[in-house]
Amino acid sequence: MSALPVIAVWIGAIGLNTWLSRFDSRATRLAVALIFGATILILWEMAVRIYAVPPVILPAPSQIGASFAANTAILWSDFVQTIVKGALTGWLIGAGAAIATAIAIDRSPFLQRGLLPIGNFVAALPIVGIAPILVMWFGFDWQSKAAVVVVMVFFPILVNMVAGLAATEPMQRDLMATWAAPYGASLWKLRLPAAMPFLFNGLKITTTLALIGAIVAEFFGSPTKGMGFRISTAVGRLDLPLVWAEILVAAIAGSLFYGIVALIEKKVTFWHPSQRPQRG
Amino acid sequence: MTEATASPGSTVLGRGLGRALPILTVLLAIIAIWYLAAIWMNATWVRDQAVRADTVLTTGDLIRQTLTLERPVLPAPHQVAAGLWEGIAGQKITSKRSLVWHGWVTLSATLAGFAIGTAAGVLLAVGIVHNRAMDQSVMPWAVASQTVPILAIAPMVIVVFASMGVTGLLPKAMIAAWLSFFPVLVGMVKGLRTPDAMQLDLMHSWNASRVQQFWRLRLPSSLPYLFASLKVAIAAALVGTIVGELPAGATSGLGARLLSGSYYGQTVQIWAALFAAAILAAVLVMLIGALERLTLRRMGLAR
Amino acid sequence: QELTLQLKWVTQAQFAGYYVAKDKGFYEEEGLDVTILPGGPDIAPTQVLAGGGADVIVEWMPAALAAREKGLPLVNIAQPFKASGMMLTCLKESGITDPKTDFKGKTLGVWFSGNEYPFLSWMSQLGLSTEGGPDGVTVLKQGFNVDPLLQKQAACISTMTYNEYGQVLDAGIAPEDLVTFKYEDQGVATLEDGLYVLESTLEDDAKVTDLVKFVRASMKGWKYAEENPEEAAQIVLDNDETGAQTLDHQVRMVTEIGKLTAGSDGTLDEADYQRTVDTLMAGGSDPVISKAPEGAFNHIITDRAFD
Amino acid sequence: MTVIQARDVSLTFQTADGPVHALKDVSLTIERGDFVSFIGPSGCGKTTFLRAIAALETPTAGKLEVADMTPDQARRQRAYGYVFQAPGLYPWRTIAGNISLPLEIMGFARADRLQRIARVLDLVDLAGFGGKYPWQLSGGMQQRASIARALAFDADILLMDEPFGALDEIVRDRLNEALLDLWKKTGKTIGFVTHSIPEAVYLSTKIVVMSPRPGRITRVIDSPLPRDRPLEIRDTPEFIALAQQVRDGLREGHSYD
Amino acid sequence: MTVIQARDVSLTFQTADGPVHALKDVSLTIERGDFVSFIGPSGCGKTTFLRAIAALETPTAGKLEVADMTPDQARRQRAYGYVFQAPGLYPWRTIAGNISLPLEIMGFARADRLQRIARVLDLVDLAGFGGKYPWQLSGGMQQRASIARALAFDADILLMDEPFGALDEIVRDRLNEALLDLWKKTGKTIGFVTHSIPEAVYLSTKIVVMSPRPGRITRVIDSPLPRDRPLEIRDTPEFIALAQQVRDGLREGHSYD
Ligand SMILES: Nc1ncnc2c1ncn2[C@@H]1O[C@H](COP(=O)(O)OP(=O)(O)OP(=O)(O)O)[C@@H](O)[C@H]1O
Ligand SMILES: Nc1ncnc2c1ncn2[C@@H]1O[C@H](COP(=O)(O)OP(=O)(O)OP(=O)(O)O)[C@@H](O)[C@H]1O
Ligand SMILES: Cc1ncc(C[n+]2csc(CCO)c2C)c(N)n1
Ligand SMILES: [Mg+2]
Ligand SMILES: [Mg+2]
Repeated sequence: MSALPVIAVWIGAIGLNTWLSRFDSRATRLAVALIFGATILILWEMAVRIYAVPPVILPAPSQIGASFAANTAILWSDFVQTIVKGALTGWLIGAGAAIATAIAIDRSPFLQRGLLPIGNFVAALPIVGIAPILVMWFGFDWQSKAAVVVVMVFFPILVNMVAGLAATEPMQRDLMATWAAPYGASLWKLRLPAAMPFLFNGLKITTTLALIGAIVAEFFGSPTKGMGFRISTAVGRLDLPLVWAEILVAAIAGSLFYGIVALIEKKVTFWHPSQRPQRG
Repeated sequence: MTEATASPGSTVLGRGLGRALPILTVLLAIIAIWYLAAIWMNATWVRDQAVRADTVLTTGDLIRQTLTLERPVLPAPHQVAAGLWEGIAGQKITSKRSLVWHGWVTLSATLAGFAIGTAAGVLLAVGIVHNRAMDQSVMPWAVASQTVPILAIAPMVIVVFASMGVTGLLPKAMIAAWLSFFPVLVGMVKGLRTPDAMQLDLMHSWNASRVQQFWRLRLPSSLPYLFASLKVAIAAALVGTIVGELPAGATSGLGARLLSGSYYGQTVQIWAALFAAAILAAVLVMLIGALERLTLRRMGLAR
Repeated sequence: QELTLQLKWVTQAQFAGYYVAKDKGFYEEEGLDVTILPGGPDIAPTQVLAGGGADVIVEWMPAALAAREKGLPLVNIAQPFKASGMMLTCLKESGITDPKTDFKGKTLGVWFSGNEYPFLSWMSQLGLSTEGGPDGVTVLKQGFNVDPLLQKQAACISTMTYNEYGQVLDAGIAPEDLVTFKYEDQGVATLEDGLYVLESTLEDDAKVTDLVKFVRASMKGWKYAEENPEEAAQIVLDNDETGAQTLDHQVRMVTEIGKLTAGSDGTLDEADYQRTVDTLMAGGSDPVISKAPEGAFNHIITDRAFD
Repeated sequence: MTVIQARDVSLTFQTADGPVHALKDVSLTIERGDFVSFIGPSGCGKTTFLRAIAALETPTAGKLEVADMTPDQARRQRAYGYVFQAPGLYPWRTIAGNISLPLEIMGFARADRLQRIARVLDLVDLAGFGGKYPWQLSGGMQQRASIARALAFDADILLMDEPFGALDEIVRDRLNEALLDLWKKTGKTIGFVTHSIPEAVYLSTKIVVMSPRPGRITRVIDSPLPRDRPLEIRDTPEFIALAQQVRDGLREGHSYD
Repeated sequence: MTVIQARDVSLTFQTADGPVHALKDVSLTIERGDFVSFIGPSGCGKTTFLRAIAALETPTAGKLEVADMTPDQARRQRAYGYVFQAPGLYPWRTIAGNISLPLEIMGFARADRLQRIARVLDLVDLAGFGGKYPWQLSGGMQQRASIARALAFDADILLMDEPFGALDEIVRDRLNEALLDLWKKTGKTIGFVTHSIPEAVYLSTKIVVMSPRPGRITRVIDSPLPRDRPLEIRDTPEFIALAQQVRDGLREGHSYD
C-alpha cells in the first residue's frame, strides 16, 4: 500500500518524459534528463520517509542538501585538497607524460610492441594495492594522491595516443611522402592532429578515474582534509549526510571535469565527423 | 608501406619470437630499473639501521641487505616472485595462505558482478536504442553515475546491503557490477547503432519487424563493440570486487590479502597479492579475447 | 539461539576472548550460536549495528557516545577492557621527550574514524592547535600500519601497546630508540573495546537473556585467554581467514591484552565511564559530545551474568 | 498497365540551413515492364525519388501510387526489391545466407528458400558461390549477389540506385548485359539510377533526365531502340544520337556544381 | 626529352596467400610534355606503376628513372605532384590551409604561399572557397582542391590516380576540359590512371593499356588527335575508332572479373 505513491510518481515521470522526448530539441533533451534526475531524488526522499530508513543507513536528499549548505567551507577545502591538488595535478602530469611517451615510442614499433602489453598489465593493477605503496613513497599529503592518479591515467591515455598516432590513413601518409616531408613535419602537421580524437577519448575516460584514485588514496593516509579523509571520518562519526554531501561534490566535480574535457574536445576536433554539425 | 607484408620464410616460431622479443626486452629493462629502485629506496632504512646498530657498511653489504629486507619499502623482483610462488605453489590450495584460494574467492565474486553488470548494461543499451525517452533520460546520468566514488563508499554499500539482509558474495558483486555496467552500456549502445542507414533501409524495405531487425541486424553488428567493452568491464569488475572485499569483513579474497599485508607492513605479501590480481585480470581479459576471436571468426567478422 | 557479534578490527588477539569462547564451546554450553564478524579500517561497527547487521558490537566508548549523540541509542552492556592500550610512539631522534613542550611544529600520526577524540582532547589540554603551523601540531591521518614512523613521515604515530608497538619493534627498531606516551599516563585515556547494543534490544526479554549468556561466556573466554596465551593465540590464528598473522605476534598480543583485561570482570566501572566522558567533553572547540549522555550504559546484563 | 504513378510530387527536407527542395512537382508514369533510368547531376533528387517510391521517404506534397496502393502499403506487401549503390551484404552471413535473409523475414519455408536461392544465384551467374562469405568475392560479384537478394522474393518491381557505380567499365558492361537479359526473361518493372549516359541509353526503354535545385524532371526520353541489344549497339548512330539527346538534356539543367 | 623511363620493371608483393605479381617486365618511355593515360581492368597494376614512379613502392626488379634520377631522389627533389582517387584533404585544415601544407613543408615563404594559393584556387575555379573546410564542399570541389594542392608547388610532373573516378559524368567532363587546358598552359608531363575509355582517349597523347595477372602493358597507343580538343571531338570517327582500339586492347587481356 505504502508503495502506491512511489509507483504513482514513477509512472507520472515516465509518461511526462515519453511525451517530452518526442520533441527532441535541445531544451526538451535537457528537461528530460533533469526530470529523470529529479524523479530519482523524489523517489529516494519518499522511500526514506515512507519506510523510515534510519539516516545512519541512508539519509534523505533533503538532509544531504542541508548538510551541503551547512558545510560549504569544509567541502570547499576538501575539494581543493583532493580534486584540484590531487586529481587535477596528477591527471595533468599523467596525461603529459603519456603523450610525451607516446610520441617518444612512436618511431619504434619495437618499443610499442614491448610496452603496450605490459602497459595493459600495469593498468590492470588494482589501485587499492598501489595506493598504500605510493603513500609510503610520496608522503601523506596530496603529492602521493597525484602519484596514484598519474599511475591510473598514464596507460589508458598512452594506449589511446599510440593508437591515434597510428590512425592516419595510408593515403594521407603517402601524400606526406610525395612531398618528401621530414619526420617532424609529418608528426606535427598530420599525425598529431589526426591523433586528437583518440587522445580525447583517453582523456575523457580518465577524468573519472582521476577523481576516484585521488579519493581512495586518501584512505591510506592523508592530512586532516580531503574528500576521502572526510568520507572515512564522517562514516566513523555516523555523519552520513556529510558523507553524501561529499559524494555529491565528487559527482558534480566529476561531471564538470568530464564536461569541460568534452567541450575542449569539441573545439579541438571540430573537424571530426562525430563533432561536425550533421549535414542534411 | 611494407608493414603488412610478412617477410618470406617467416615461421610460426619466428613470428612468436618476433612478438615476444620486444616484450621480453622491455620486461628486462623494467626489472633492471626495479632492482636499482629497490636498492635506492631501501638504502635509507638500511643505513639508519646500521647507524642504530653502530656498524659500518660496505657497498656490497648495503646492496645485499637492501635486496633481502623483511619489510622493504620496495621489495626486489625476486622477493615478489618468491612470494608469488610461495602463495601459489607453496600451499595447499585450500590453505588460507594460498593465493589460489584467495584468487578463487575474488574470481567468483568478479564473475557474478561481471554477469550482473553485463546484463544490466546490455538491457539498458537495448532500451536506450529503442526508446527515445530512455536515451535522453538515462544516458547523461549513466555518465554521472561513474563519477560517484563508489570505491570510497563501498563500506557503506556493504552495510546497506547487509541491512537489507544481503550478505556474502552478492554485495561485492554489486560493486563490481556498478563499475562494469558502464563500459558495456557505452559499447553496446554504440554497437547497436552501427548498422548504417542503408542496412536499416534494406530491413525497412523488406518490412522487417523491430524484433527481426534486432536479432538479425543490430545484435550481430554490435558484437565486435560488445567484446571490446567486455574486456574493459571484466577488469573493472575485478577492481570492484577487490575494493568490495576490503570492508566485507576483510576475511578472504585478494583484496583482504592486500589489506592484511598492509596492516602488518608485509610489503612482499602486498606485492604478491597485487601481482596475483593483475595476472588474474590479464588471464580474464585474454579469455574474453579468445572468445571474441572465436565468435567473430565464426561470424566471419574477423579475417 | 543465534547472535552476531561485529568486531572493531580484523581478526587478531585483541578479540581473543570471543574467539576462545567460540572455539572452546563456551557459547555452545550456554546454548548460543555466535557468529563473529571481523571488522576492518573502513567498517563502522555502529553503522553495522544500526543497519541490523549485528546484535552486539565491540566498540570504543568515544565513538559509541558520539553515535549516541547522533541519535543512535547505543548502550554499553559490558566492559571487558579496563585500561586503554593507546599511546603515541615517537622516534627518539625526533627529540621529543616532554609532550608539553616538544610537540610544537611536529607531525603526529592519528587514527580517525571515531578514534581521534581522545587525541583531540589531549591536544586541547596541552593548548596545541591541530591545524599545523609553528605553534601547533600537524596531524596526519594514519593509515593501517606503522610505515609513517619507519619512513619518518611523522615524528610520532598512534600505536596500541599490544599491536602496532610490537610491529615497530619487529621492523627492527629497538625500544631504546623509541619514546612512548601512554594515554593512561597522560590522563586522557578513554574506555576501549566495550560491548554495545541498541536500547531497543534491551526491551526484549528474550534478547536480554541471550546477552546475559553471551557476556558470561565471553568473560569466561577472556579469563581462559589470560591463562593460556599460547593456545588463545593459536585459536585466533585458526580463525584468521586472511592468513596474514604470525603466531609470535599473536602470542605477544594476547599477553599485552591480558594486562588490559586484567582488572575487569566485565562490569563497567562508573568511575572509568565518568573519566571518559570528562575527557571527551574537554575536547576544546569541537568537543565530541556536547552534553553528558544519559543511559549510555547499563548494568542489567553484567549484574545478571555474574550474580 | 500503370505500375508507378507520380503526380506533382514534392519533397522538402528541413535542415539546419533551411529547407532543401529535393523534389518539386515531379510527375511521371511508369508502365508494367518498363525499364526506366533516372539520370542527372548530383543532388537532383534521383535517390530521393526512388526512395519515395519505396516508401523510405514520404513526399511532402502530391500523390504517389505504386501498384494502385500507397507506397507504404506496397512496401508492406513487399511489392519491390531495392538495390543500393554499395552491395550492403552482411559480412557474418554467406552469400546464400544473405539472399536467405529477406526470405526468412518474410516467412518463406525452408525448402522454398533453398530453391529460390539456387534459382537467383544461377540467374546472376553465381551458382557455386553460395557458401562463400561476401569478403571472399570481388566487388562485381558482391553487387550481383545483392541483386540476387533483391530478386529472391520475386517482387514485380526492382528499384536500383546506382548499383554499378563502384565497378570498373568492363565489369559494368557484363553486368549491364546480364541485367538486360534478366529483365527480358522476367518482365519486371525496373527503376534504375545512374550517372552514366551510355549505361542509361543502353539499358532503358525510358530515360528520365533530372536537374537540381529544386529537384525536377527536365526531360523524359522514350527509347526507340529494340529490346534486343547486343553491346555493339552502342556504336550505332541511333545510340549516339540518343546519347547526345540525353547529354543535351543534362546540360540544360546543369550548372557547374 | 625523356622524363620517365622504365625498363623491365617488375614488382611482386609478398602476401599471406603467396606472391602477387603486380607488375611484370614493364617497359615504357614518357617524354616531357606527354599526357599519358593508364587504362586496364582492376588489379592490373596501374596504381602500383604510378606509385613506383612516385617512389611510394620499390620495384623488385628492373630499372626506373625519373628525370634522370632514381624515383626516390626525384621524390626528395619534389619533382612531382600526386593526386589520389579520393581527395585526401586534411579535415582540420581549410581548403587554403590544405593547399598551403606542402608549401609549408617545402619551406616556401608566407607571402609566396599566399600568392600561390590564390593562383591555383583560381586555376581550378575555386576562388573564394579558400576559407571553407573540406567537408563543407561537394565531392567535385574537394577533388579540384586536391588537384590545386598538387599544382601549388609547380612540379614538372603530375601523377593522377583516377582523380575523377568518384564524380558524375557532367562534372567529370568539365574537369577534363579544365585539365586539358591546364596541361596546355603549363606544359607539364602528366601520368593519369582511369577506368573510362572516353576519358583516356579524350585526354591523352599516349594511352597505355594494361592487363592483370601478372600486371603488364599489352598496348601503347599514340593518339593522332590534335592537342586542341573541344568536347565535341568525342563524336568524331577518329575518336570512336581510337576508343574501339582501346576497347579491343582491353578485351584481349580481360577475363570475367
Ligand atoms: N535526409 C536528408 N536530409 C536533408 N537533405 C537531404 C536528405 N537526403 C537528401 N537530401 C538533399 O536532397 C537533395 C537531393 O538528394 P539526392 O540524394 O536525392 O540526390 P541524388 O540525385 O541521388 O544525388 P547523387 O547523384 O549524389 O546520389 C540534395 O540536395 C541532398 O543534399
Ligand atoms: N600493398 C599491397 N600488398 C599486396 N598486394 C597488393 C598491394 N597493393 C596492390 N596489390 C595487388 O597488386 C595488384 C595490382 O594492384 P593495383 O592497385 O596496382 O591495381 P589497379 O590497376 O590500380 O586496380 P584498380 O583499378 O582496382 O585500382 C592487385 O592484385 C593488388 O591486389
Ligand atoms: C582507520 C582506522 N585506523 C585505526 C583504527 C584504530 N584501531 C581500533 S582497534 C585497532 C586495532 C589495534 O591494533 C585499531 C588500530 C581504526 N579503528 N580505524
Ligand atoms: Mg543518389
Ligand atoms: Mg588503382
